[in-house]
Amino acid sequence: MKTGDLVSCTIGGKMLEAVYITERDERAVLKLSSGYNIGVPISEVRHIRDGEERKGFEPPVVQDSKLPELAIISTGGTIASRVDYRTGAVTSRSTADEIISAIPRLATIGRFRTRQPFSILSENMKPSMWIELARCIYDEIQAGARGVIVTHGTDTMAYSASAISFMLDTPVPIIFVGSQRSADRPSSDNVMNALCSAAVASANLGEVAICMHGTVNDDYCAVHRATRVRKMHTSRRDAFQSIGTEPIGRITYPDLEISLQADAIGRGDQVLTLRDAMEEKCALISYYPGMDPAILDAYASCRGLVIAGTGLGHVGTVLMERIRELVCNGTTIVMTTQCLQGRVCDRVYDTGRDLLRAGVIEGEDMLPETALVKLMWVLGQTDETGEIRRLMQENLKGEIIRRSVYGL
Amino acid sequence: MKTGDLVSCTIGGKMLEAVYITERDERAVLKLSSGYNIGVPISEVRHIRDGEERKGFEPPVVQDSKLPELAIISTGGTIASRVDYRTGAVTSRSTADEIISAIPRLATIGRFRTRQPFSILSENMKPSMWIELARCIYDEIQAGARGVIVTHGTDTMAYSASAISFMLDTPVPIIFVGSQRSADRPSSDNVMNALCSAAVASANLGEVAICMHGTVNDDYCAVHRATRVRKMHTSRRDAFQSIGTEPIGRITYPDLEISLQADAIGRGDQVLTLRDAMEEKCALISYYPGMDPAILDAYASCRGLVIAGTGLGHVGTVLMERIRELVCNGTTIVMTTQCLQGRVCDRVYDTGRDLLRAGVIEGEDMLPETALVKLMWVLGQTDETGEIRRLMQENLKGEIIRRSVYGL
Amino acid sequence: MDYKVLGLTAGIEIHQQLDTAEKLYCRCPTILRNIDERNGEIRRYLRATVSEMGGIDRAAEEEMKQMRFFSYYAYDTTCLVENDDEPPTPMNPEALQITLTIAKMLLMTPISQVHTMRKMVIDGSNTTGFQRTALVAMNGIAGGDCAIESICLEEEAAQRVTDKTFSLDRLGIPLVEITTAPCMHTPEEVKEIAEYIGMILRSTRKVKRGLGTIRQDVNISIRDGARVEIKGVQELDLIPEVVSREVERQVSLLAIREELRSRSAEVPRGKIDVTDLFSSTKSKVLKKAPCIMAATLKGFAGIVGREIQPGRRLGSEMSDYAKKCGVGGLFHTDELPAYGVTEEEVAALRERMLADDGDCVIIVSGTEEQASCAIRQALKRAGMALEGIPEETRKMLPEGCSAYMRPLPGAARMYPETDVLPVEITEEMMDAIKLPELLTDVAARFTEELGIDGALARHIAYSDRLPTFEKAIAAGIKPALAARTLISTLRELSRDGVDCGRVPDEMLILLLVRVNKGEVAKEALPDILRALAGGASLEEAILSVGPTFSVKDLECLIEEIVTERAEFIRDRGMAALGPVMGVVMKEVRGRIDGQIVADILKRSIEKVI
Amino acid sequence: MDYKVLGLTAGIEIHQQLDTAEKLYCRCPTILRNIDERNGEIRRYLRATVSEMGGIDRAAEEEMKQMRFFSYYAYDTTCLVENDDEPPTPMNPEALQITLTIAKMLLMTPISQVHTMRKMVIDGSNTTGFQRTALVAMNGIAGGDCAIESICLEEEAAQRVTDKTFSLDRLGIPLVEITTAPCMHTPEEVKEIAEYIGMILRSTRKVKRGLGTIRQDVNISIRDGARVEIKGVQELDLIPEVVSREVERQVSLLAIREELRSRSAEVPRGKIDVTDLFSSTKSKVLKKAPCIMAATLKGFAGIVGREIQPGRRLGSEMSDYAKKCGVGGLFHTDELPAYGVTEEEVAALRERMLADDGDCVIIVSGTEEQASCAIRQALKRAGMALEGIPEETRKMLPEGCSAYMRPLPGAARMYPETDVLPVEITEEMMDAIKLPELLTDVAARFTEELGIDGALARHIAYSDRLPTFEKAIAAGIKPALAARTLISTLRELSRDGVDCGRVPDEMLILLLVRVNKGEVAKEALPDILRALAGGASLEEAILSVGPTFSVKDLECLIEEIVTERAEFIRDRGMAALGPVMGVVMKEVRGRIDGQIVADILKRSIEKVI
Repeated sequence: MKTGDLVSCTIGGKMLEAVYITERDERAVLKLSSGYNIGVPISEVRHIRDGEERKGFEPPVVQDSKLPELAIISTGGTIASRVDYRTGAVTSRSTADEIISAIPRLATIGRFRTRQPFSILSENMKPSMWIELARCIYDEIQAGARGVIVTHGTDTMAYSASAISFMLDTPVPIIFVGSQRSADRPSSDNVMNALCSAAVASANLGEVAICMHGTVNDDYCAVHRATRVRKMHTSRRDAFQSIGTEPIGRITYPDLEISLQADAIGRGDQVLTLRDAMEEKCALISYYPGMDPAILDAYASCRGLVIAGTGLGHVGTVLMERIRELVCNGTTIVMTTQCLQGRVCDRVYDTGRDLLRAGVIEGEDMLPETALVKLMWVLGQTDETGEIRRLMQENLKGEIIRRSVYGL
Repeated sequence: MKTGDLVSCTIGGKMLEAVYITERDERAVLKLSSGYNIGVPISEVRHIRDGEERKGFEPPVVQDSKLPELAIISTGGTIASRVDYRTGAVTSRSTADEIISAIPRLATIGRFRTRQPFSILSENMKPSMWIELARCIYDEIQAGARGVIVTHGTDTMAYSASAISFMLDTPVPIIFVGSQRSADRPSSDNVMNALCSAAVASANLGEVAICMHGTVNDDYCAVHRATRVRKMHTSRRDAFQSIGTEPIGRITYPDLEISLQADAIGRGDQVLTLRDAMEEKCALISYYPGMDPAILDAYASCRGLVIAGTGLGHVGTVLMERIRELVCNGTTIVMTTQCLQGRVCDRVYDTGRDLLRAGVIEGEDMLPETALVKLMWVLGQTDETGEIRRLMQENLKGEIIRRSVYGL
Repeated sequence: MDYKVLGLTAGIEIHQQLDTAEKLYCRCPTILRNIDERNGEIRRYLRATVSEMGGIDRAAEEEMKQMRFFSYYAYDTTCLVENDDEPPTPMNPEALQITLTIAKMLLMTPISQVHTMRKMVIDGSNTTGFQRTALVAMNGIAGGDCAIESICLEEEAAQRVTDKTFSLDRLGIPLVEITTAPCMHTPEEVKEIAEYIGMILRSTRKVKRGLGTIRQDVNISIRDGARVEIKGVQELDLIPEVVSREVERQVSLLAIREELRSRSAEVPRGKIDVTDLFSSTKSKVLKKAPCIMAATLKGFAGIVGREIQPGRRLGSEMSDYAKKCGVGGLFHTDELPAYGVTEEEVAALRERMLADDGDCVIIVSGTEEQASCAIRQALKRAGMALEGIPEETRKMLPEGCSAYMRPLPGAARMYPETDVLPVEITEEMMDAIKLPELLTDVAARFTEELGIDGALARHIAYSDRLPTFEKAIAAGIKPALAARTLISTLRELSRDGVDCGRVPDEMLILLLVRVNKGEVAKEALPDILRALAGGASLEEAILSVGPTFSVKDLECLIEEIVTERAEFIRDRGMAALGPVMGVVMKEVRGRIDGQIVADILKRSIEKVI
Repeated sequence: MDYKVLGLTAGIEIHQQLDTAEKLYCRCPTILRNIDERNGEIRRYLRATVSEMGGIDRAAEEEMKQMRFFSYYAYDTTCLVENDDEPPTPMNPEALQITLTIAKMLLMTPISQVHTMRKMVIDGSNTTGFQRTALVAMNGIAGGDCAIESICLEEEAAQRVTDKTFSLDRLGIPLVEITTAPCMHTPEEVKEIAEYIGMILRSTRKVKRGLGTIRQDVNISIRDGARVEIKGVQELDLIPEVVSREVERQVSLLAIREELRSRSAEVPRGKIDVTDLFSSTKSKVLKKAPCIMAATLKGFAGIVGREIQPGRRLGSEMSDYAKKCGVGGLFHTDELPAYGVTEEEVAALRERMLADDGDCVIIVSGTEEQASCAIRQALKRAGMALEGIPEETRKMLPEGCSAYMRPLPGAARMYPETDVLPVEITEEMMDAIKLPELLTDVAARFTEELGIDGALARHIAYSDRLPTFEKAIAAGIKPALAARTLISTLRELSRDGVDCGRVPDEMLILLLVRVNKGEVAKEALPDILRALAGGASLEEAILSVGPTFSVKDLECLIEEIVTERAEFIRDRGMAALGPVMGVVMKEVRGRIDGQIVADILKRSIEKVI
C-alpha cells in the first residue's frame, strides 16, 4: 500500500473506507472521510484501489518588472508551505512562483528569483555550507539583485548571518528570515516576517541582518544586526533579540513602514567583496565550576578556541596551565562571557590578569557565538599572531561595540 | 625594603621622601605625601627608616540580644573591606565585629555570628566546596541561626546557590549576596545588598535565594530563587536576573521593606535536611555549527552531561551516533537550550525525536547551569536510570516551571 | 405536524467540557476567569492557508470577508501554549482516560492509535488558527437503539469577548464531542437521546457543570429539505422546540419555492445606487448612510415579508446574509412604508427601480463597499429561495428560532498535529477502566437504601451536590436532612442571590453533623449558610444566629417557664404542651433543635402534672 | 597694600580640559550636552568608607552632614563607565601624550611608571565616589623662575545640575592639573604665571577652549594668616582682584581677632529657642519658620557686622557656615532692626538672650533640626574668629570676593585604581615628543612673515580660530582679510548673538577664497556669515545677499551710469569719482568688491574726461 490508496478496515463491527497515509509504530495510519487520522493494526487493513495522482493547482503568477529585483535564497527554513489535506503532508515551497502564490503581497514589493543551494534543518548547518551560501549570495548580488532574502531555520540563523556578515562586504541588504511557527498554520509568523524582510531587502541598507517579529504581537518586525543578535527564546515569535544594542531598524505591519537607525550601514556604502575562507577547527566552550581541566586536551587540535568564561571573563585557576599550553602550541584563545551582556575585562582581577599574561585575547563585548564565527573567519584570513589579535579586538562588522551604552 | 618603610628618591633633581609600598614590573612603587603612587627604578630608592606598625582602630561593637540570630558565612566575596590609605591595601573583613563596624545598620537587623569555611575567588569554586558550604550552613541552622547569609563572589554565585538549594531542605532563609563594585569604594553596592540580604534573612522565607540590586539605581534589591537566576551582565549592579519567572521578592532601600511573592516558600515549611552527595563527573557543553563530534569522546568518562542545544533542544545529526553511544555506556544526557529562555521540546522536529529515541532527557525549561548542578546532585543520590530520569524531569526546587507564563 | 410524513431525520453532537486538573495540551488549570483579571493582551492576524486544490475552505472563505485581526486576553492561569508561542504538551492522560470511560459506557470501540489532528478554524477562536482534535473511539450505541458514530477529544476554543477579542482562559479545556447517527425522527426523541447521553457523561463524575459547559448541536432535515445544523443549544428543554421550528421553516421555504417558481420570479444581477432618493428622509438609519443600494426582485412581492418561523420572514434570511458585510440589515417593500420611510419615498423608489406591483424592492445602507457587498449577499440568498433550502450552519435564537451563521463546512480541513505524538490505546487500558455507576442507578439506590422519594433521589443524583450528599451520608447525616439542605435550601438561597458555591463540602458536612447532634437548629440553616457564603467561618456563622443553647441551658429555661406556669399546666395537662412550647420557642428559636425542646418540655410537663 | 610687608605668598593650580577624541578611562566622546538631551537617569547613594584610622576624611565628613542621595543624567554619549557600572578602559594614550608634551614644555621630569589612583570625593560629582588621577611628571619650571611641582592627569568630574543632580557628559573628560610652588608674592605675579601656563597649554593645540574648560585655584596666605584655597577662578583678569581681596580679608580678620581678644569676647555653647518672640513678626523669613534659634556672642557687638571684604562681613562668614545646614542664612543684631524685624522685637530678643550693649545676638530659622545645626555651625565660626583665620577652601564670588566652601582637605585619601594598569613612560617616548611652537612664537612669526600688527597677531595666535587662520593663509587668502574676518567679524557677529561656531573651517575658507577673487564683496561677509550660521549652504548664503555681480555686468552698469552723467563728469573731472561711485555702490553694494568698482569706474571716467 502506498500513500493515497483507498483502503478499508473494520471498527466496532462496521466497515469503513479510508485513505492510506503511512505506517507508524506498526500501525497503518488512515485518513477517514471526516478528515481524522487513525492508527489501526496493519493486518486489519484491506486494499481497495490505488490512489489517483492529484495535481496541485497553482494560479499563474505575474511579476511586476518595474519593481526591484530581489533574490530569495532558501536553505531549508520554510517561508511558505502547503498542506495536502488528503494526506496531511506539509510540503515546503521554494520557487518564486510558489512563494508568491502563497504570499501574494510579496509581488507588490519586488521581482523575485529564487535559489536553493541546499535544504537542511538549521541545526545541521556547518561552516562549509556558510561558504557555499556566501558564494551563492555573492553571485546573486553580482547578477544584479537589489536585495537578498535568505530563508533559514531559526536554530542557527544567528550563527549563519554572522558568518555571512564577516565573509561579505555587501552594497545591498542581506536579510535572514525564518519563522518560529510553521508556515502551514494560519497563525504562522511566516507571512509577516517574509513581507517585512522583503521590505527591508529593498530599503536603504547595506549590511547583513535578521528580520523577525519584534514582539509576540503581529505589530512590527525588528531588524537585528547579524553580529549582535541571539535567539533568546526556544519558541516565542520574538525570540531574536539584539544584545547590548538596539535593533538597527523596524518595519511596522501591515503597512510595512520602515525605520532604520542612524548607524545602520546604507545601501552602496560598501563595495561587494567576498572573503570566504573559514577555519573550521574552532570551538566554543563554557566554563563551569568543577570543569575537568583534562577536557581542554580534546581541544588541542583546535586552531581557535572561544571560552565563555564567568563574569568579566574568568575561568578557574586549575585551567590556567592547560590554557598556557594551548596558547604556546598556537591555539588562539578568545575570552567572552557567559553573562552574554556586558564587556569582558580581564584587568580587574588576578585570574583575569593571569589569563592576559597567558596570551588570552579579551573578546570585548562580543557574543560568544559571534566570537566563534569571527575566529573561524579571522583564522581563515591570516596566520599571523599579531594580526589575529588585532582583527579579533577590532570592530569589523558591528560585533564589538566600543562603548557600553546605558539602557540596553 | 618592606611595605611602610620610609624611603627617598630623586626626581628632576629634587629629593623627596616617600613610603615604600611594593615592587611591580621592576619598579619600586612609592606613595608620596600627596597620596599619589609612583613607580620609580628600584636602584634610585634609598632606605631611610623602617615603617612603624600601625594598628587599625576598631570601635567596639555591641549586638542587640533581642534581635534574631543570623549567621554570615563568607566564602571570599567581600561584603566589607577596609582601605589602608597609607599603603593603598584593601583588606576584606569577615568577622562579625568588622562587618558591623563597616555597616553599622546591620546591628539593627540581627545578631550576627560569622564563619569562613574558605576564602576564594568565586571562579575557583568547585563541587567539593559546595558540600563543605552546605554542611557549614546546616550546622549553623542546627545551632539556631534564624537565617543564613552567604557572601560569595558573583561569578559563580548562581551555581553555588543552586547547589545548596538541591542539597538542603531549609526551614530558614539562606541568602547569597555579593557585590558587583568592590566594597572599598563609596559607590559600592555592598552596603545596600548586605542590608537587604540581612532583612530577607530574617523574613518569612524558607528557601535558598540570591539577593542583589534589582536595578542600576539604589532603590531596591531583588530576591531571586536560586535555581532560576543567572548572572546576565558582566559588570552592572543589576546583573542577576530571574529567568522565566518573577523574582520571589524585593526589598526597597533604604527603608528595607520586604515584599515576597505568594509562591515563595515560607519559613518553617520545610524540615532541615542535608543530602550532600554530589557526582563531580558531570559536564556542560554548548552545541554550535561545525562542532567536531570527536569532542564528545572527551566526555566519555562523565556520568552526566548537560547539552545546551539550539532552539527547542537540538544538535547536529553528526553528533547523534556519539550521543547514542554515551547513553548506552551509562552517561545521563540532559538537553537544555542555549536560548536560556523557553522550554525544550524534542517532540516537534525529527532531530529532537531522534534525541529522545537515543535516550536523551528533555530538561524542560531548566537553565543549562542549573541542570548541570542538578544532574551532579541527582547522580549523587541514585544510580537507577528510571529514578534519575524522574528526578531530572520533576520540579524539586523551583528549577522547572511547568507552565511558561506570558510576560516573563 | 406529522414528522413521519415530513420525513424528519435528526442527529446531535454533544460537546461536553471535562473537569480535569490541567488543560488538554498544556499544564494550565481548567478554570474560567473574569476578563478584568487579565494580565496581558496579544494581537494577531490569522489567514487561511491555501489548500492543495488552490482553493480555500468554504467556511474559511466566509470568515475572510471581514478583517482577521484578533486580540486575545491572557491570564496568570494561561501560558505560552494558549498564546501559540510554545509547542503543546503531550495529550493530557487524565482527559484521555475520561474519554475512554465514556466510550466504554457507550459500547464504543477505541482507535488503537489515536492521532491528534489540526482542524482549521480561522474565526479567531483559536490562536493557532486550528483546533486540536483526536478521534478516540467509534461506533457505539446510546439508549438501546441510537447509533453513536464517534467520540472525539478536542480542545475548547477561546471565548469571544467582543467581535474580534477573545479570552484565553477557556482555550484548551478538554472537550469531548459525541456524534450520533441521524437516527432520531421526532423532536421528543432528540431530547431523550440528548438527555441520556448527558446522564452518561455526568455519571463519570468528571465533567464540568454549569452554564456553557455542555452544548448541543442539532442536525435536522426533512424530505426534499436540506441538512441544517443548529449550533449552541444549551438547554435540553428547548431541543424539541428548535427541531419543530426548523421543520416549520423548511416546510415554509419549500412552499415559497413552489410559489416563486409558479410566478416565474427572477433575481437580478445588478444593483442601483438610490442614495439621492433619501436625501431628506426621516428614517434615521437611511439618513446617516453614506450610500444606499437597491435591487428589484421580480415576482417576489409579498413573499419576502412572509413568515417562515414565528417572527422570522424570508426577508430575515436575506438580512442575515447581508449582515455579513457589516450592515445593520435590509429594508424591503413588503414592509414599507415604515421605520420613517414614507409612502412617497417608496413610490419614488419603485419608480426608479422599475418595480411593478408583483415585485419587491430591497434596499441596504452603509458605506459604498458595505452596501454593494450586502446587496450581493441578499441577492445570493434570494436566488437560493428559487432553488429550495440552503445547507447551512445556523445559530439558535433565544426562543428556538434560528439565524444564518455560515455555510455548512465542507469536509473538515484537517492535517496531523505533528507537535503531539500519537497515543496507543491498548486492550489492557480498556479492560482496566471501571465503569462508573450510572446516575439513574444512583437514584434508584438512594430510594432503595435511604428511603428517599424517587423524584428527590433523581434530583440529588443529577445535582452538582451529589458528592457532598454522598459524603454527608457517609458521615452519618440523616438522608432527609442532607437532601433537604443540599437540594432545597441551597436552591432557595441561590434564588435569593446567595451563592454557596464556594462553601467547601467539608464545612457543609461539619455543619450538618452539628445539626444532626441537635447542637444547631435545622431552622437556623438558611441564616448560617448565608453567613458561610459571605465568607464567615463555621463558628462565626453559627454564632451569628445567636449564642448556641446547650441542652442544660434549655432544661433550666424550661424548668423556669414550667414553674411559672405550673398552675396553667396542671389545669390543662398535656394539652398545655402546645402553648408552653410556643413560649419556649420564642426564646430559643434557631438556637436549638425544636424536637429536643419538645422532648424536654414534654418530660418537664409530665413531672408537673 | 605692601604685599612684601604683609608676607603674601601664593601658588596656583591650573585645571585644563584636554581636547581628546575619547574620555580618559572610557571611549565616550568628550562633548558636553544639553540636559534636555539626556536619555536616562540613575540614582545612587554615596557613603564615606571608614579609613584605616577608624575615622573619615574631614572634607568627606562635611559632605556627610547632608543626605548623600544623588541623581545622574545619562546621554547617548555616555556609557556604563560613567555610570560606575563597567570597569574603566586603559588610560587614554592620546591624553597621556598631551600631558607628557606639556610636561616637556615645562621642563618637568616624567614618572617612570605612572599609577592611576582613586582620590575619594563624595560630594556626588563622581559616580564612583572617587576621582581617578595619576601623577605624570614632577619638578619643572614655568616662565623662568616659578617652580612647577607636579602635573597630574585626571578625569573631569560630573557637572552639577541642581543640588543633588549631576550631568554625566563632562565626567571623565581628561584634565591636566598643574600645581605651582607657592612662589608668587604679588597679585599681578599670580596673573602672569597663570597667563604663561595657559599659553603653554594652548600651544599644544590639544586643549579644550571656551567657558569652563580651564579653571584656576589660587592658594593664598599672608604672614600670621592661614592658607586659603580659592577655587574656580575662570577669568585671568580677576586673579589680581581675588588675591588682593583675600589679603584684605585676612588683614581684617587678624584685626578682628585682636579686638575681640581685647574685649575678652566669648562664644557660648548653648542656644535658645526664641520662636515665640516672632509669632506676629512682619519678617517674611521668620514668619514662616517653624523654629527660630538664637545665641548671644559676648563682646561681639559691632564686629559681626564689620566689613572684611567689599560687601562681606564677619556675619557673612558665619552665615556661610550656617548655610551648610540647609538654612538661608542668619540675622544678627549688628544689622537689626531691618528686613521686617522691628525695634521692639530686637529689644525683646536682647532681653530674652540677656544680651547687653556689647553683645551681638544671632538668630537662625528653619526646621528645629536645621536651626540647631545652623546655630552650632555659626558659633563654630564665631569661635574661630577668636583664634584667627581658618584654613579653608573657598569659592570665588562674582566680583572677586569669596565664600566658605569646606575645610581644606587633609592629606588626600588616595589608594590605587586596581582596574587600570600602570603605564611605563620611557625615555624614548619623551624623546619622540616634538615640542609645539609656542603661541608667542606663532604671533611673532605672523608679524614677521605676514606683516600683521603685533597686537592682532597675538590676538590671532591666542584665538580659537587660529587653525582656521592658518588654513586660510595656506589657501592663499590675504592675511589682513583672513585676520579681519576670523577675528573681528566673527567676534562682532557673536556679540549680536550669531554663533558661527558650527560653520566648518572648510566653508569659511572657501568663502574667503571667493572674496579674495573678488567674486564676493568683503562688505557682504557679515550677512553671508549670518546666513551660514543659520544653516544655509555656501551658495545659498552668497545668493541671499543678492545675485552676484560679474565684472562684465559691472562694466555695463558703470558705462550706463557714466554715460547718463557724462556732462557732470566732464564738468568735474576726476572729482566726479566720489559722487558717481556713490551712485554705483547703491546698486551693487555687497555684491561685488568696492575696490573693483572703484577701479573700473575710474577707468570709465578717465575715458569720458
